[in-house]
This record gives sequence, C-alpha cells and structure tokens, in this order.
Amino acid sequence: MENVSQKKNGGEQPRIGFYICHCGHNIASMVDCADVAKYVAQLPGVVLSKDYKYMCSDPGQEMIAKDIKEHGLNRVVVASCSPLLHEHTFRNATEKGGLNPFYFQMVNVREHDSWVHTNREDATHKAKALARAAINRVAHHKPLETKKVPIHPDVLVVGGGIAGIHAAMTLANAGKKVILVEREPTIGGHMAKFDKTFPTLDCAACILTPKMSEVGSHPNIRLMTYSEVVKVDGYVGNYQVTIKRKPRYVDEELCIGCQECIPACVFKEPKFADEFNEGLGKRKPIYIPFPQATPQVVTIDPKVCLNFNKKGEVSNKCKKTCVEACGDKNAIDFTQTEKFEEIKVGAIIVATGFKTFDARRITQYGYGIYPGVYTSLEVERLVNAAGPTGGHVVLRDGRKPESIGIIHCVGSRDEKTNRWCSRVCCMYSLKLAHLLKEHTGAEVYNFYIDMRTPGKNYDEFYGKLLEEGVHFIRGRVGEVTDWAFTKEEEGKLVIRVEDTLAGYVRRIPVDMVVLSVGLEPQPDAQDVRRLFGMSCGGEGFFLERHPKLAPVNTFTDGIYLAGCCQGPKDIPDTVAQAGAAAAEAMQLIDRGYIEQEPNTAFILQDECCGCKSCIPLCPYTAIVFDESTQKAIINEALCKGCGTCVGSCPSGSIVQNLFEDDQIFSEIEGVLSYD
Amino acid sequence: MKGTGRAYEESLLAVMRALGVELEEVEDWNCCGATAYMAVDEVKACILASRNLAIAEKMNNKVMMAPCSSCYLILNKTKHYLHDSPQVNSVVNRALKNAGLSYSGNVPVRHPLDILINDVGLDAIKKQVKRPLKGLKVATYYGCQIVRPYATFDRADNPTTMDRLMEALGATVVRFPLKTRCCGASLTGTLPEPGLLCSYIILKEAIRCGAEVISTVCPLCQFNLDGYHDKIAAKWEHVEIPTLYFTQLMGLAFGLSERELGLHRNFVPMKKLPEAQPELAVR
Amino acid sequence: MTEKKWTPRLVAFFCNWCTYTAADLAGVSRLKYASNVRIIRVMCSGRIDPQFVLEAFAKGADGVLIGGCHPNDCHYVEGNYKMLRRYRLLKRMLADMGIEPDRFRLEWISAAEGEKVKRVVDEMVQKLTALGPLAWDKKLEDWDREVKALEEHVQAQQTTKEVANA
Amino acid sequence: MDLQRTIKYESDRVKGFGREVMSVPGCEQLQSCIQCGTCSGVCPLSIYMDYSPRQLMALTRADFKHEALRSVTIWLCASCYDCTVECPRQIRITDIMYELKQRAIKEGIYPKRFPVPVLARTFYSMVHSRGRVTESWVVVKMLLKSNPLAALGMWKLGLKLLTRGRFSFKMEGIRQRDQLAKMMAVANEVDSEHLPPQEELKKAH
Repeated sequence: MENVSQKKNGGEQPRIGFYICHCGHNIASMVDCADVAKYVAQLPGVVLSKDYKYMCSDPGQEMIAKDIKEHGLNRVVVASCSPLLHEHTFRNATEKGGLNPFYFQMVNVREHDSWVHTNREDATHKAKALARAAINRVAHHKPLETKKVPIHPDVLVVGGGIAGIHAAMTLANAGKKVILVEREPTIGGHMAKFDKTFPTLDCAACILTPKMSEVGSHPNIRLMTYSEVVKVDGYVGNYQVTIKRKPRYVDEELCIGCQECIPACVFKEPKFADEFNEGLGKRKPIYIPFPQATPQVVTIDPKVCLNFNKKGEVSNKCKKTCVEACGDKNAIDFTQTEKFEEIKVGAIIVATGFKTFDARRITQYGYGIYPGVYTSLEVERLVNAAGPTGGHVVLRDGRKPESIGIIHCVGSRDEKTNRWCSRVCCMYSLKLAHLLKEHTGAEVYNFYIDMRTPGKNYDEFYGKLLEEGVHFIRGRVGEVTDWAFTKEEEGKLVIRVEDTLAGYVRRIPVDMVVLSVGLEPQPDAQDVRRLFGMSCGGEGFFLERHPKLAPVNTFTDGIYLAGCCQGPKDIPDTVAQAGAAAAEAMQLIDRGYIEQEPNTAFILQDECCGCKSCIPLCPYTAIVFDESTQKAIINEALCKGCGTCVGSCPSGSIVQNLFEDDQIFSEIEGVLSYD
Repeated sequence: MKGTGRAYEESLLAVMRALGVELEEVEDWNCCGATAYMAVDEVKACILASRNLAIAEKMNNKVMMAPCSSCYLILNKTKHYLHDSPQVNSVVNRALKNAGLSYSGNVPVRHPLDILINDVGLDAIKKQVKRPLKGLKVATYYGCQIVRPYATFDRADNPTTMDRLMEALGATVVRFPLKTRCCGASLTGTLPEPGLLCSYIILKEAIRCGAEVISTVCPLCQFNLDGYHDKIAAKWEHVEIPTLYFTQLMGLAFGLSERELGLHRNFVPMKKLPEAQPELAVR
Repeated sequence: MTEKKWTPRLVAFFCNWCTYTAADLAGVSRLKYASNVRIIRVMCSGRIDPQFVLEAFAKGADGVLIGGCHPNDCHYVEGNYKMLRRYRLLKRMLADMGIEPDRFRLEWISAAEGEKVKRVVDEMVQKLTALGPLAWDKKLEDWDREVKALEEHVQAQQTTKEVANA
Repeated sequence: MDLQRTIKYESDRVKGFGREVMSVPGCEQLQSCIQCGTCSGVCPLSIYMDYSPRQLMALTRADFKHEALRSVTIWLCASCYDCTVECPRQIRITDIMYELKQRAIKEGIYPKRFPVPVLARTFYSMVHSRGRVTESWVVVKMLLKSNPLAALGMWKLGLKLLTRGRFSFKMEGIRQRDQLAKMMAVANEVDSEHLPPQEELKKAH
C-alpha cells in the first residue's frame, strides 16, 4: 500500500510535521503532550514532532509555515481541538508555508479526548492512537483545489418580529436587497403586543412602529406578509426558496388602508376572538390586527366570513357590504387563491421567534379554570391604552382587582415542562408589577424562585420596585385555588406558597393571578429546522454553530439566526443579535464568491463497470450515465460530497476527494495499531 | 380487606361479578408493606411486595388488581425499584429464591378504576346501569396514591377517570378542586389533629361545591372521611356528607342490593338513593 | 509498557454534521465517557463502506459504532437511509461470521445530543467488556490456515489421484 | 426572655450524612434541589411542621443529621406524594422522607412517645411475624405504647366499627410464614444493622 500511495503522489516520500497543542491546560492537563510528541516522532515519515502551548495562536501558525520551509515538510498534522473549529486555520498556515492546504490533517484531542476523559494515562493513550491514524492518513493526501462559486447578493429574512425587522433594516440600509417573509398579516411580532419595555419603561409601540413603517416603505425591502417559506433548495450563496402566499382576499397593491370596509361588514359588532389581544378583545371577519399594522392592508378571515362556506370555499352568500364600501378601489378580491413564488437568495436569516408557554399545562395554577387567572401576555394587553379595555385593568367579571399575585417561572425551570430559565420573565414581571400597581393601586405580590436581573439598569429597576412597596415572596407557588379556609379568603383566589425567607407556609388571597409564562420554541420549530437544514438543541430552540464564537451561525453555511428562535432573550439582546446576523450575511455576500470544500466525488472511468447502481443513490441527480462509453459520470458542480455513491460502488471505482478509501483504511489501521 | 375496608371488598366483588370480570384472590397474600412499613425498612417493604407479585405471577394471572391505593402504589413502586435499582433487585431476587419463588416483572399491577375504564369500558358499564344515579351530585375524590407518583392510567394533576365513570352511571360530577388532596389517613390514627384537619377541609369543600356524596377509591380514604364526623364536629363544625366507594355507587346504579354492597357498614348513611326505574330495568 | 488489563477497542464512524458535532458538544459540555472509543469522521453516514467495518474488525476492533443524523435530518437528504440499508444486511452477514450483534451498532445522534454520545459509547463499551476480546484478526488467520490446509489436502488428493491414474 | 444561640458550627454537621442519603436509590436527585419551596407549598401537612419539607431537604443536604432526624416533619409526612409529583427538579421527596424515617428509627432518635414511629414499628413487627396486620391489634398496641390515656378516647370509634362488622380482633396471618421468614432472612443478612431491640430503645429515651 505504501508503494501505491507514493506512486500516486508522484513518488515523493512523505515528510510529515506533527504538532500537538496544549491549549493552555485544556489538553495538557489530561494528555501528556510531550509524550505524544515523542511517540509520534519515531513513526515512519515523521520528520519533526513538537508540542506547543497554543497552536492556533499567531506564533503557532507561523511555526508551521516556517518549519515547512526549513525542514522541507510536505505533510502537516496538528493535534488540537475539533476540525470544525480550526481546520481552516491550520490549512491556511499550511498554505502559507508553500504547501497545498489539503496536505494537512487534524486530530481532535480536546473535544474528543481531554475534555471527555478522566484518566490521564488512558487519554494520552487515545491521543497517540488518534495521532497515529492521522500520520497514516496524511501520507495518502493529495493536493486539491477549492472551487469558487459566485454568490447571489439578495438576503431572505424569515420572521417579521423585532429580530427580523432589525436584520432586514440593517441589510437594506447597507444597500442589500432583502425579502422579508412573515406568516401573520402584519409584522411586529410579540413586541407589538407589549405595553412598555423594561427597564426604561418606554412604550413598545412608540419605538417599534416607526421601524415597522420604515420596513413597509423601504425601497430595498420586499415585504411578504401572510406568507410562509415552504421549500429551500440549493446551498450557500445560491438558495432557491419557495414561498407560499396565503390569500388574504384583499389586494395588497390596491388596498389603501382606509378601513372603511370594516364598519361596513355585515357583522355589526365584532364577535370573534382577536388574536392580537390574546382573545381578550373581539374583531370582525374583515380586520386589521392593530392600528399601526404593516402593511396597512385589511385581511379577511375565511373561517368566519359569511362569504365562505365551512370548507373555506367562496359561497357568495353574503351581501358583501365590504366590497360596496371599498368602491372603485376594488381591493377586495374573493377569487384569490394560495400562490407559490420562487425566489433566489444568497443568504438566509431565520428569525422565527418563540411561543409563550401554555399555562393550561400546569393545572394547579388554575388558568382556564378560574377567570381571575391571566397570562402575562394577556396583562400586557390589559394595561395597554390601545388594548381591549382601553388600558383599564378590570377582571373578566368587571371588578377592579385590589390584590394581585404575579407568579414567576410558569413553564420555566421545571423538569416537567420546560427545563430552562426563560430569561425575560423576572424583568417583565417586575415591569407588570409596576404597571399594575400604577393602574390599580392594588397590593401586588411577586412570587419568585430566584430574582434574575442581570442587565444594564435591570437590578436598579428591581430596587425601584422594592421602594414602590411591591411585595416579594421567595417561593414557588404550590397551588392557586378558590376554596376558602378563613373568612378573608372567601370569594378570592388563594395562593398557597412557602415564604422561604420568612420560613412560613402562607395562604394569600388575591383577586387576580398573573402567570409569568416562559418562552418556548414555536410549535413548528422542527419543521422549520428541517426546511433550512438546521439543528435544534435539546429544548427545541435552533442550535447555533458555536455558543461563543459563532452565536448567529448555524451548521449550514449561509443560514443565520436572530432572536428568540435561538433561545429566550430580551429585546436589547435580540436587536444586537439581529445586527450580528445581518453583518454575517453581509460578510458572505460582499465577498462575492464562496470557496467550496473540494470533497466531491469522481468516477475512475477505466474501472467503472457501468452497473448504474450509483445513479439512483444520488439525492442531487449529479450522476449521469454516458451511453456512448457505457460508464457513469459525476457532474462535479452538482455533487455535494456526501460520498454515498462511493460507499456503495460495487467495483470500487468512485473516489471521494478528502475521503478516499485508502485514506480511511489507513486511518482505521492507525487507530487500532497503537496498543 | 376483611377489616375496616370490608364494604369495599364486598361491593367490588359484586360489581365485577355483574360485569363478568373474573377475579382470583392472590393465594396466601401477605401485607404489601404500605406506608408505615416503608418508614422502617424500604428493602423489606419491597421484599414483602415482591412476594405477592411472585405469587400472582405463579398463578398465571394476566393482571394483578390492587384495589387499595396504598397497595397499588407499593406494588408499583416495588416494580419500579426492581427495574431501576440493581441493588434492590439483587437483594429481592435472592430473597425470593431463598423462598422458592421468582418474579420476572411480567404481571402488571393495576387499579380497578383503570381496569373498569380501559378494559371493561364505559359502554359495557353503561349497559349494566339499571337505576341511573340521575341528579345525584358526586364529588369524585381520588386521594393521593393512585395517581401519584406513578400516574399510569390518569393524569396526576387532574385525573378524570372516575368523573367519566360517574357520568356513565348518570350522576352529576361537581367541580371539586381537592380531588387529589391527601385525606391525612395515615396520620389520623396517630396524630389526630393534622389528620382530621385534612379530612375536614375535604368534607367542607365537597359540601361547598354542592356535592351530595363523595366517591372514593381507597379503603383508607373512605374510613377517614366517613369515620370521624363527630370528632370533626367537636373540633370545627358539623360537616356531614356520605363517603361511598365508587364500587358501591356503581352497584347502586346496577341495581344491586344495599346489603350486597355493604352500605350498612358506612357510618354516614346515604340519604338519597336512586329510585328504581322500571322501564330501564325491563329493557 | 506495563502489562495492562484488556479493554475493548471501539471504532466509531461519525457523520460530520450530526454525530461528530454531537461528540464535539459532549466535549464542550465536559461529559465524561469511556476512553476506548476512536472516532473517525466521514461527511455522511452514507459514505461508510461495509468494507470499513470489516476492515476495523479485521484490524482488531472489538466493536464498531456508526453514528448518523436522525431520519429526515440527513444533511444530504437521505444518506442515513442508505446506511441503514447496508447496516441491516451487514449485521446479518457479521452474525454469520461469528460476530455478536452487540459488537456492531448504528445510532442516530443529532448535533444536540451530546448526552446520547456519552450514553451510547458507555453502553457499548460495557457490553463489549462483557463480551470479551473479539480477536477477529487471529480468527481470520485461523480461517486462512484452515482454508490453506483444506486446499493442500485437496491438492494432495488430486495429486495422488493423478499419480494413481498415471 | 430566654436567649438561645442559633448559630451552627462546622462541628454540628455530621459530615457525609447528606452524601449517604443521596446515595440511596431514589434519593439521588436531592443534589439538584433549588430550594424553591414547591414541596412546602403543596404539602397539606406543612402547616404543622417544625421544619418545612424544603428546609428538611436543605438540612439533609448540608449534613445537619441530628436536626433532620429529630424533626417532627418526617413523622408528619402522610406519603401523599404531592411534593414528589410537583417538584420542578423531580426530587422524590416522599422517598427521602422514608429514608429519614428509617434512619431515625434505626438510630432511635425519634421524638419520645410520638405515636407515628411507634405505629410504624408495631405494624412492622406484626407483618414481620405474621405476614398480615390486624388493624385492631396494631391500634391497641400502639396506643398502649404511646399514650394509654388516648386509648380511652378511641373506644367509641372502635365500638362503632365493631357493630358495623368492620373491626375484628381475630388475628390475621398468612399460612406460609416460613416462606416469608426465609425471604426476610436474606434481607437481614444484607442489612447487618438490625433494629435495636425494644429495651435499648427505651434506654435511649
């Protein structure tokens, strides 16, 4: 085998340089790096073997380049962290030394060794075996060229909450063309529903709606509301995306937002639960979610509009007073149907947001059982001047609450529902406590497990609430019931809790209970993840490529994350992350091209027997059969480098660059030969 | 079950007979090692329970029915321990072997409520109803140990199996927030005050919710809610409401005799009994 | 080196996108698992040639683990299904060759399941330890010898026949 | 006014006690307690306890063995499992209570004349010898041991039970007591620490 590989590489003897990185103590504390270097030094083909504190540092990289020149190295192996982190760095260093960058092989002795084992001897043993495998393998490496592919300059932003809005605006202001897709009839997301924002208490609408209308009118942004991404094809720099446009039965071009159709509707009174107001208010079948909705276009809900039958087909049974009111603007169009549109973009920012925890899942808190129990999002609407009660806090039975209990961590930090801390609940609960006290003058109790206020001016806000006389009880509430044990409890909701700081179990009667619900992934997060080829963490939020160094990247190049779809976060963090995602996307498209990993496969024409078994295996239809030669050929431009055809070729005539059979066999032999 | 829970046994057997479910008493059963025993020695409690499981398995039964909540819990807990803890498993298996027994974990332990709803089915039960409990307001009281902690056939936070059963019998189920609150039975005998307070709260709330009868699934709960009315009256106030086994209520709806169902063994008498409805009986 | 107690050798082929990343996550999360595993990276589990598995056993592995993306999650659409098909066949073949089923395992491990990498590796190492050394390389040698002996025997018989005929 | 020093010194801890409890199958999760107080919030008996269940968890984890085992709390636990079901960290609090009860009985440091442990022991020894319990005898024995005067107050209830055929003084038992004895013998082998005999217990108080 040795001879064969030498022949393939032009008869050149391998001169390998090996480096093992201490990574400070990260590797060195569990792996005896010097011992590994000593062991590798005596392996065939190894000219030089060193251990060094930080290989990824500038001096580390320069050392490689220098050694290549001084010692005439023609292969480089670095044992350090995961290749997913630094393979690129060391390939560059190899190239700097004048070698083809693919004469490099990396050994993962940190993530796969020092960090996961506890016995130094065993870990060192493993490092040697892995190093041996890489030394074996690198001898079979060949020089390869990366392929440069041009990038489409447009960007798709999915989700029109504050994250999507900010990302789209950033890109558009930099002159990039952006397509912003939102599934609801308006952009704005959750933030549009909030009353005030913590800790500054500035009004959410005042800071958000100008941005929304800017998005609506920006020449570089194409806004597609009431639309969903249904298919994503292609790869980084060249995505083809199919977008489904749901019929809103109103022509967006023709509707001027005068809303004269709404009072004209045959339903004199609004009688259908209004999603924007969390069902606390009512709307008509033809509606605009809220006054500043963007675009300023009404929507018809076929589920309740009289002009549709139960199946959602147009029945023409209604007098269509709305059409009359619209007059010669002719914006209402009952003939609209679902449409699909294909667009091309170079990069995608996913900002699909979150869903609040369904408080019904914790039955002992009585949401949906006792009318006096509210979710925090409902209270946001209750205290909002534009909300269903005009900003007056009145209970479902019309009473004004005299005492209010706010329960934190509902659907957060709980193994039975959601394990994670939702990060924003403590602060928004404080905000609601302030607003409720301001609106009603009621006694307000906050029940918390731990008060988490780490943010600029956040803890000061907590201090302010303490001064305002809001009660803080450290204890997770056991139950909310309506049975009275004492006179004072009659007709009230009773919160039973241990006041863990005072050391007593307490029963606290209140008129209103607010459940500070946690944040969780959107119910269709798994479908969205598959659509874009992303990963989800255990809790279901989209997974970033690296928690520290690539927080807005995903494992799929050209697809970035922003906002709560990646994990719970507050508005400042969301906006910062959206800006970062926009910058990442710009970095990609402004370069104009991408370099593709040359791990494509090719068929050795002399050896192909023409059996065609590889052809149906390729998911990209990159393999064609040449009738004239009776052999299969791989179209390199279409090949994505999975190697499935290689693994199943009966004649062994398909070769995958970077993952050749010889290379892997030598690696297998290597990991098993050190004992 | 020959003691305080005698009426449960009688009514359960009568109802199961009416529904055609075959029951066989576990031969020479021993105490399951309930609450009090657990407090002394957990492993021994498991050994006690495992003997019953082993005998049941030997008798080739498909299912072991544990009508008492405590037994149900302990037998299930033992199964869990045997499955989860290699230490407990090895001791118990050695103990069984020493006594010439073995247990492979094949016999499921189930509560009659589970069997009635999921195997017999509400339709079959409805067919047996001869005197519907029309207009009878029932508070369904599950107590602690059948849905907690091993909620296998119903939800731990808001169980509904008995509600559905009672509705099938024609009764009206009142909303009862304390349906799974502990009755304090394991304390009443030893520390009267806390135990009685638990019962008092349940009785009082059942009355407030408009119930005319409490339906229970456990001999301890029944005894505790039924037996201490005078003591509760002496301490707090007079709260009188009958507490019946769910099987007794079923029996009444099936038209079985009060004697057969052991109704005479209850302290607080059931004042309002469903009247016979001839047309139904004929059908 | 001092005489060491035998420990099993486990070769793992992990796909770049899901399982290899999950192993990285296990590292970042500092989960601890058996050090007997040697991970070899491929782009997709679909790349794994049955010969890789045989080679690993032949070169002295006591077990082989394959890790790929969950069904529907393959970065290359359906490479993992292709691997599944091969796995089923290969498993039967290995069984015929006297390799216990516990020595060869396929697991779907997504990039988020660092915990699962730990669990699967630990479980497998535990099972391999219980099974003891496979020493397939020795067995192959034995088979070679047997086959050789058989061939020689046949040849010898033929020669005697020929001689007799002559 | 009597002043009492409430400070705890390191020497008040019984180091390793918490670890020991947490090593018992079913009690491991105690390590992850976040002291949120849900257990006390749902416990129907917490209103009578000297230490709330949450505090008991903290005491146990922090090696305050004497405080934990002398607590009334463990004897008030009615095993309703509400805490276990509601705990956001899935700590099996009821099982930990059992573990503490067992330890308190073994060490003989439960509160004097406190009827619950006496009942537990009486129940235990009857099952141990006969395989079943006869409720009447358990109750009578328990009352005589803990509080003979209270026994008088219970006669009325007993009478009512007798008249309704719900209380019998006929001793129950299983036939194959030897089989049970054999099983228990194994447990006793494993568990070298036998229960202290009655006399020693008396001395302890």
